[in-house]
Amino acid sequence: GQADTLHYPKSFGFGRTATLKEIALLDTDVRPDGKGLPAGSGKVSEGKLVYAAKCSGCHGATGVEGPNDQLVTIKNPTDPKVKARNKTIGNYWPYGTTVFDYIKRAMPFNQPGSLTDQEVYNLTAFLLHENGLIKADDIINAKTLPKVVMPARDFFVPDDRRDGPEIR
Amino acid sequence: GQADTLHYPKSFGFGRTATLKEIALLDTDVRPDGKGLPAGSGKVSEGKLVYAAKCSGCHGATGVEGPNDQLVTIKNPTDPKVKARNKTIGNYWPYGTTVFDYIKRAMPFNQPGSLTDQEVYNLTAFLLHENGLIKADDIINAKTLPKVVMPARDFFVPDDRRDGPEIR
Amino acid sequence: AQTASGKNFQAALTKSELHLIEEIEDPTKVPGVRPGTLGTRSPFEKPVKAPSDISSRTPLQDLFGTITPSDLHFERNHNGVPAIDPAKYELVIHGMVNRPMVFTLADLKRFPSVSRIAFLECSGNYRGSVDGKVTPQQICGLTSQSEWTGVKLSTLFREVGVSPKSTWFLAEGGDAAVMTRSVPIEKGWEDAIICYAQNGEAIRPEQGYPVRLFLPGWEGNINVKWLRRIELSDQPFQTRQETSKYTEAIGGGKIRQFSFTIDARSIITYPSYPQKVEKGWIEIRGIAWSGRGKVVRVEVSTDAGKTWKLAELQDPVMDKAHTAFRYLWNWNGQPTEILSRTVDETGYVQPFLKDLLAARGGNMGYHYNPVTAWYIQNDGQVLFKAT
Amino acid sequence: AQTASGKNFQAALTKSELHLIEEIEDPTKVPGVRPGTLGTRSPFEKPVKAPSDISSRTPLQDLFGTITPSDLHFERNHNGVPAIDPAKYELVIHGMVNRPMVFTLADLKRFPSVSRIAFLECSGNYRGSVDGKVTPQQICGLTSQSEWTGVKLSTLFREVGVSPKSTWFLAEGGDAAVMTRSVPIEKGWEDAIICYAQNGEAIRPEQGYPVRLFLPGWEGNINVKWLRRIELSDQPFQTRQETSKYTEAIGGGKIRQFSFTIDARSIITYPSYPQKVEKGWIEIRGIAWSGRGKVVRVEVSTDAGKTWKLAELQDPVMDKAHTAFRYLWNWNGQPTEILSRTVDETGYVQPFLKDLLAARGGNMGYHYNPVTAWYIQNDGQVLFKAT
Ligand code: HEC
Ligand code: HEC
Ligand SMILES: [Ca+2]
Ligand SMILES: [Ca+2]
Ligand SMILES: [Ca+2]
Ligand SMILES: [Ca+2]
Ligand SMILES: [Ca+2]
Ligand SMILES: [Ca+2]
Ligand SMILES: [Co+2]
Ligand SMILES: [Co+2]
Repeated sequence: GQADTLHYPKSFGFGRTATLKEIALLDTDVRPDGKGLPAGSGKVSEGKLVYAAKCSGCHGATGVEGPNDQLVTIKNPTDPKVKARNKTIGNYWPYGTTVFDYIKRAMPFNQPGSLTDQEVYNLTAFLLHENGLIKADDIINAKTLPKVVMPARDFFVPDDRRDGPEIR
Repeated sequence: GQADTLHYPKSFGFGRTATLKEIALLDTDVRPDGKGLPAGSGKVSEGKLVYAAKCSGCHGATGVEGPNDQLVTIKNPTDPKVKARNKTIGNYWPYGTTVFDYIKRAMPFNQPGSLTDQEVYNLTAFLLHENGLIKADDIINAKTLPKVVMPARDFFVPDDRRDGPEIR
Repeated sequence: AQTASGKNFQAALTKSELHLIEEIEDPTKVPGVRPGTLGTRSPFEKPVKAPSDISSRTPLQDLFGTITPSDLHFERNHNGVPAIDPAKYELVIHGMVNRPMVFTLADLKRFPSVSRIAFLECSGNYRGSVDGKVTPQQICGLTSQSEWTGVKLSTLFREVGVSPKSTWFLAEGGDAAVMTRSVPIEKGWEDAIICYAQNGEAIRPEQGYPVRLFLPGWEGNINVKWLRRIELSDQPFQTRQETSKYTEAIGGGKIRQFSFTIDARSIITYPSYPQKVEKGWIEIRGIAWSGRGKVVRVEVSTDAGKTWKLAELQDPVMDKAHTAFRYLWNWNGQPTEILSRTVDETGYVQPFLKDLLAARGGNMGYHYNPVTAWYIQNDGQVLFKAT
Repeated sequence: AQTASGKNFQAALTKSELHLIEEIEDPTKVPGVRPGTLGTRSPFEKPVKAPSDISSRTPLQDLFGTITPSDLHFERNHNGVPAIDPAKYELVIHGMVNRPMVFTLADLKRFPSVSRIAFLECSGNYRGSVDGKVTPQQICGLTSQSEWTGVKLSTLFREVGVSPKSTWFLAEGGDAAVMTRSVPIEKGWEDAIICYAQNGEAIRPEQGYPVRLFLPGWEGNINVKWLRRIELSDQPFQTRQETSKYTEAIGGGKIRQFSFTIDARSIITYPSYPQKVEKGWIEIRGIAWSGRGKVVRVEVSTDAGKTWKLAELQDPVMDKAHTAFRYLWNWNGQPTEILSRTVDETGYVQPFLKDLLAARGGNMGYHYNPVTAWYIQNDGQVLFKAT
């Protein structure tokens, strides 16, 4: 714990100050309050084109078919298999900012880190719209993205397990 | 310790009884009292021949030159290098039985386990004689070998180190 | 057709050949392999992890004691194992700090160090089976144990001057998934380690070479591998891994989030499927662990849960560590079920599957640590059974 | 000669090539290696043992914590490492017993088991140097540590019914040296282990696969590897290994025999030759151990032995085990010597070389465990110095 380190010198003097530039190169994360979102904005219609070109091969023509993760919620599915894996942006993701953050860092899976901010904004707009969370002509940018209402937000509760015998 | 095993059953029943034959195949060791020595006997003159054929290549023509372990003691060596490694059967080995036991199990180094008991007896006689421990026409067998007087015997003391601060 | 004498000759040849082979094979009669620069594994021993596209499981049933050989440590990654040049490696710490800093691998190794033997388990580590044909590796092979060495994160926190107002930090990996998780700042001050060594040597690539975050007792995913960046913040980042994944439905429409602690657990690794046992004395063996602290007790039942006996724990029992347990049993040859359950130092008792399901509104998901049973048929065949 | 435009073109090409290499090398932009059946060592890490014809030494200066990776465990053999088929393996126990018996490897694994983390050290494990250019590996790399698992020999003693009159037993290996050592019966009853596992997996060939004798705290040679036979006796056998070798002259014409216990020892592994250090904070690190029991204290001197300070010991301190120690030191850049010495639970204090020499009539030999000093030059170069 912290106490173990209190006899340490104020500084060991190992390491160097990070420059703003090198931090900026790595610091692509986006918080729920929108901190970290870059300049620019995205449109559903343009995202549709990028999606078809770079994403549909793995996530399906409409974001449902796969073979990889389903991205778009099916309303009232009847197929029990679809029902089981129907946890997507539309009904399970609590924050819209996560869509931008994750696509930018990790997608497309075979070329991670290859998208421009513009493409990521467009894709975010497209996927939010396909999930019924924004309108077809809504614009997604640093101001609007944190405000998108995500239906799943209310379901999330912090860990309620405790020490001791209770099973939760 | 033993106490930990006292709650164990008298027998677990794993393993099987060893046959006398399979024990005999492995049980080649020779104790200082001669227990383990086989039938037969050895002569210095015959050992000399076996030694020249099978041992001298590694231990030298007279058991001194090497390249491997020196087997025969040099009396009053002057060369400090020879002096340092001059620990051999004649001046460092406390029991003659060890010569038989070790040669039989481990030599020749490149063909261990290849010697007959006859050869080992002969070699033992030869090496004891070269080290000045028996006479040229002494016979080495299960009766005589344990009785060969080994000058080093008296030097050996059991471990005298003890728990605690004393350095020994 | 062969003549009688030809046949004899052949038989003789075969016999002498056999003899030759036997001679060659007698290891006391041929000088062995000379000392080398690296030890080897016997060609007769071929323990392997069980890989899928996204993970690979430790063969728990093949292991003894508690240390996992590093090349058998389970793997879980989100876009493969990156190749990282240690000379180019840097860890950036920034955000709510007095002085954002960059540390090379050499820098990290110069700070005061700490070592501890501890388990690491993926929180998605339970798989059942209807026909009972699953090994411990398949049931819960996403747990392993190493001696981890590194610098305490608290030491680096002091070096960069973490703001007292910071409440969370982001840990980011340098892999192709650029893995990110938010960690409460208290864990960083308490016992988080920035690890660069595993079982005496450099961390293996699959475990995060050259540097990973290690959070004792917490779910595998948050122990970010290939760590390249830590950002101090006053709120969690709500990354994909802590929202879409590594959260679990617990009934009533609720989804549990930031469920870090690994609940107490155990598994009997011997006897287990696909082994067959014989009537008589059997040492039931397994491992027990808890992310909450020490294992204080492992109970074993050999009568399908009717009665429970104390298993022996192997000393020293370490905090948040796989602990070996043993229970000596004389099997009478009648079909039965054997089970184990762990009690940890907080009094938490490893639950049955049905109790877990009930507590979580019927949902399966992460953090499933049920007691598992082995059904022993009267022919000695051991089969998994859910509880 | 090259034209100006040619030069530009080439520079441009080189730049774009460099860029390409950089892109390929950015591990966040290329999917990594998928999960596999066996983990790997980073190609950037190449720890190796230092082999001679008869032994190979653990690179202590490259290791962290206390576990030795199995492929870096030291080796010492007397005619190579034998190749043994575990299906053909048998251990025969006979002599002064009620019932001579044969155990297969499978038999041995069925008995109650025990695991312990402990060091193993060759008693011929000290090498000095006049010019100071020796690493910890060269000075004392014939010590390593593993988690050992097996059946207690006392359990097998009970199974065969060892005679109460038996006082010694012979342990014999199945290698080309057919290694033999005599062991006092008390050690067999007390804590001897017939080991079949090391660090979670089958013992490595170099350490005795498939079965070795393990006598905690006792000199390496007597921990007979590739164990094939145990014969109970009422006297020692006086084998070559316990007469011609593994005995030591101690002055007054005396030769000490049956000196089993490993005396307490320590070595500073960082900083050490050939490293160079910088002025400022240095965490002095090392390992300490004793064949007599637990390490209770490690003292470190940074002023050539004038004053000694307590080092921090890494928990849990285990019986007869390598124990990691650390001491935080602020080096002022002036030449000095740093030293460590271990005190064990019996009060034994690791001696200086000169004291050892004095106690043994000026003879070197087995069981040399002196304090070693590292001389630090003003340019930071670290060199060995005998004490
Ligand atoms: C080559 C296959 C592939 C391509 C192309 C691809 N993805 Fe993915 N995607 C995946 C895989 C595999 C995962 C799951 C990764 C994991 O679980 O670690 C995933 C996960 C996701 C997720 C998270 C899903 C969830 O529920 O957690 C999102 C969002 C996503 N992809 C969006 C995209 C977008 C947008 C594109 C195009 C720019 C894209 N993907 C292109 C394979 C692909
Ligand atoms: C190919 C080389 C080689 C041959 C041939 C050989 N030896 Fe050796 N011998 C060695 C080596 C190497 C050692 C040391 C082994 C060790 O220390 O483990 C040794 C050790 C010995 C020792 C023990 C010396 C001591 O001081 O401990 C004796 C005795 C011995 N040999 C006798 C013989 C005899 C008799 C023969 C012939 C039948 C023989 N050797 C043939 C290489 C050889
Ligand atoms: Ca940089
Ligand atoms: Ca940020
Ligand atoms: Ca997934
Ligand atoms: Ca047999
Ligand atoms: Ca015998
Ligand atoms: Ca030798
Ligand atoms: Co969780
Ligand atoms: Co000794």
